[in-house]
Amino acid sequence: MHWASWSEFWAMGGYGFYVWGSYGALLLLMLVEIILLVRGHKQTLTRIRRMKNWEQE
Amino acid sequence: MLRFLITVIRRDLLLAARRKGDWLTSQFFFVMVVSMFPLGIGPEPEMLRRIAPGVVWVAALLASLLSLSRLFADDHRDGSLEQMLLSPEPPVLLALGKALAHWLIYGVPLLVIAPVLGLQFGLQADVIGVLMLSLLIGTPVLSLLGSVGAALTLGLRGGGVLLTLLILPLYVPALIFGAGAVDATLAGLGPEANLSLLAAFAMLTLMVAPWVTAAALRISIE
Amino acid sequence: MSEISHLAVRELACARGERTLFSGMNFQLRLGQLLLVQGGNGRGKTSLLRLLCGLAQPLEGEVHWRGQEIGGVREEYHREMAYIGHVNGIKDDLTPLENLRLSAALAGRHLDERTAEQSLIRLGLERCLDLPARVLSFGQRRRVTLAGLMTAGAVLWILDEPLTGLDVHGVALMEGLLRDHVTGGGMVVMTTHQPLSLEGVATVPLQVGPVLQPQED
Amino acid sequence: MSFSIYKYASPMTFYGLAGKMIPWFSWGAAILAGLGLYIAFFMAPTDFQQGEAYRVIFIHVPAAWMSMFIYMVMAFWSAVGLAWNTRLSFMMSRALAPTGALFAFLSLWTGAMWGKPMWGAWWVWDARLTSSLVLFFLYVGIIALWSAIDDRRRGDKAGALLILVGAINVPIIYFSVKWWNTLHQGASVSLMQAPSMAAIMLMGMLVMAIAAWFYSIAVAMVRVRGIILERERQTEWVKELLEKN
Repeated sequence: MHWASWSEFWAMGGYGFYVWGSYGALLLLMLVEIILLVRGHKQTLTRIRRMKNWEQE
Repeated sequence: MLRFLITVIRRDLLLAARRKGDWLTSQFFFVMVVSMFPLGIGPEPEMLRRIAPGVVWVAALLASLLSLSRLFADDHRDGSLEQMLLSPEPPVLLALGKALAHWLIYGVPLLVIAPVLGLQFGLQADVIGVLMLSLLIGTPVLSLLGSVGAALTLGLRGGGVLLTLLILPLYVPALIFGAGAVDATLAGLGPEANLSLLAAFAMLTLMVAPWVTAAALRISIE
Repeated sequence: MSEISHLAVRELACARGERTLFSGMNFQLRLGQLLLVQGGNGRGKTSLLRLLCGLAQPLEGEVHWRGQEIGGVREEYHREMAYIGHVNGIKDDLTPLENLRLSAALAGRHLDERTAEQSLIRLGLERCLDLPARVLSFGQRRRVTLAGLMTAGAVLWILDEPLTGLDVHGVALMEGLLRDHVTGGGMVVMTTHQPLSLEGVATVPLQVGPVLQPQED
Repeated sequence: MSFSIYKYASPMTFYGLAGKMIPWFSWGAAILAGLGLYIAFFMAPTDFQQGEAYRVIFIHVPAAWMSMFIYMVMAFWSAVGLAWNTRLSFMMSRALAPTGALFAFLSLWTGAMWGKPMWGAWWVWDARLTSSLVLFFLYVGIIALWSAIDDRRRGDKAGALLILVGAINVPIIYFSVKWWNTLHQGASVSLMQAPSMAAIMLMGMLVMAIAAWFYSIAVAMVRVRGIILERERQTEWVKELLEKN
C-alpha cells in the first residue's frame, strides 16, 4: 500500500487523466455492452412472443 | 480442364470488349485519384517523390475494388453464373478464370498507366521500373482476394461498399510489400526483399483464394 | 426401358429462412418419363428444382443420379443434365449464335456453327442470328435458351416454368421438343402453370404443398 | 455422464447449459478483475521511468490479447461449423464477434491513452497498435457482412468463410506491419517495450486476461441464448418457454 491518501491515488502521479481515461473507458464500454445485451434479450423475447401469437391465430 | 479456364477468360475479355465503357471508367478513376494528391499536398517535387509509391498503390487498390463489385453481379442477374456453376468442370476453375480475367482487364492496364503517373510524380526511370514490377506481382493478389469479396457479397444491397469494407484489411500485406519495394528503391536499399515477400503472398493467395471463392459462390447463389 | 431409376429422391426436406417448405419427399424417375411438379406459389417448386440440380443444399435427405448421391458424381451428373431457371442465362451483349456456342464450350461440348444455326432457325430466330440479344424480346430470348437445350444433348432436363413468355407457336414448339425428348429416351422434370397437351408421354405428377382448388390459384 | 458432443450440440440442451454457465463466469470475471485491479494499483511498484502511467498496461495488453484470441476462437467455431454444418457453432462465432470488436477498440483506445503521456502523441504508428487497428477493421467487416445478409444460413456460411480467410491473413498482417514498422522507424519506438517485466506485472496482466476471458464467455452465452431463441422460434420448447415467463 504505497498510496498515502485517496487524493494521491486519484492523481496517479499526475497521469490520472490517462490512467482513469483508460480504465473508465473499459468500465463504460463493458457496462454499455451488458445493458445492450440485457435489453436485446428482452426485446427478442417480446418479438418472438408477438410472432408466436400472430402465427397462432 | 484448361480449355474451360481459357473459355471463361476469353468470355470475359469478349464481354469487356463489347462494353468498353466500364473498362475506361476504371482506368480514368485510377488516373484521377492519383492526380488529386498533388492538388491536395502541393507540387514540391521532393514531397511528391516520397509519397508516389503509396499513392499509386492505394489508388490501384481502390480501382480494383471499384471494378470487382461487378465481377459476378451481371452474370448472377442474367442467370449465366448458375449455368457456369452447373458445368461439369469444378467451380474452382470458374473462380480462378474470373479472377484472372479481371486481372487481365483491370490489373494489367494499371501497369501501363503507372509509369506515366510515376513521371507525373517525378520518379526516376529505375524507380518506375520497380513500381511496375511491384504492380505486376501485386495486381493478381488484388483480383484474387477481391473475387472472394465479390462472391461473398453477391446480390447484397450496398455490395460495392461492403466489398471494400471486407477486403481492404486483407490487402494490407500487399500494400505494405508493394509500396515498400518502391520505397526501398528510393531509399537506395534495393527492392528484392519486399518483392520476394510480395511474391510469396501472391503465391499463397493464388493457392487459397479460388477455393474460397468457389465455396462462397455456391453459398451465395443458393 | 432400363429398370434402375436414373433420378431418385430420398426423404428430401427443404426450408426457406425459418419456414420448412416440404419434408419427407420420396420419388423416382426413369428414362422416358416426365415429372410434372405442381403446387401453389411459394410452395417450394423452384426450390425443389434447384435442389435437384445441386444449386442448393437440402435441409435433409439426398438426391441420387444413377443410384449415387449427386454430390459424389458431380461431373457425370452435370454432363448429363441441363437446367433452365426463371432467368434465361443469356448475355445481352452477345448474339444468339455466340451465346449458344459459348454455353456449349462452358459445358465442355463442341458445337459447330452449322448445328447452332440450324437449331436457332428451327426455333424461328433466323432473322436475328447476329443481333445482340439485348434487342430480342423475352419470348425470343427464351427460344435462344431452348435452342441451347436442344443442342445440349442432355439426358435429364430440369425446366422451371419453361412456357412463360412463349406465344402460341412457341408453346406448340416446346410441346414438340418435350415429346421428342421423352419418347426418345430422355427424362424431364418441369413446373408449369399453363395447361400442356402431352399425349403419348408418360407424365408423373408430383404435388408440392396442398392441392389447389381452381379458384384459389 | 458421457460428454457426447451431440447431446450438447442441440440448441435446446445448450440453451439450458449456457443459462447455468452465465452466473459462474460472471462472478468469476468479477472476482478475478477485482484481484487484477488490486495487483495493478496496490501491488505493482511505481515505474522509475514512466511513473504511474504504465499501469494502463494492465488493461491494454490483455485487451490486445483478447481481441486476437477471440478472433481465433471464432475461426475455430467457423471451421467446425463449415466442416460438420452444426448450426450451434455458427451461432457461437456470431455471439463472440461484438465482444471481440470491443476488445480490439479498447486496445486502440488504451494504446492512445498510453502513447500520449509517453510519446506526446495520441496515435503512435507502432507495430502492435497498427496491427490491432487492422484487426479491428476485420471485426467491422465480419459484423457488416452478417448484418447485410438476411438469410441466416447464407449469413452463417459466408461469415465463416470470411473469418477463415481473415484468420489466415492475421499472422501475415502482423508480420507485414512489423516489417513495415522496422523499415520506416527502426525498432526504437515501440509501445510494447514496457518496463522490465517484473513477475508481479506479468501476473497482473494474466489475471486481468483471464477475467476478460470469463467476461467474454458470460457475454457470449447471453448473446447465443438470444440467437437460439430467435432461430428456434418455431419449435415447441421455445413456445413452452414463452408461456412460462
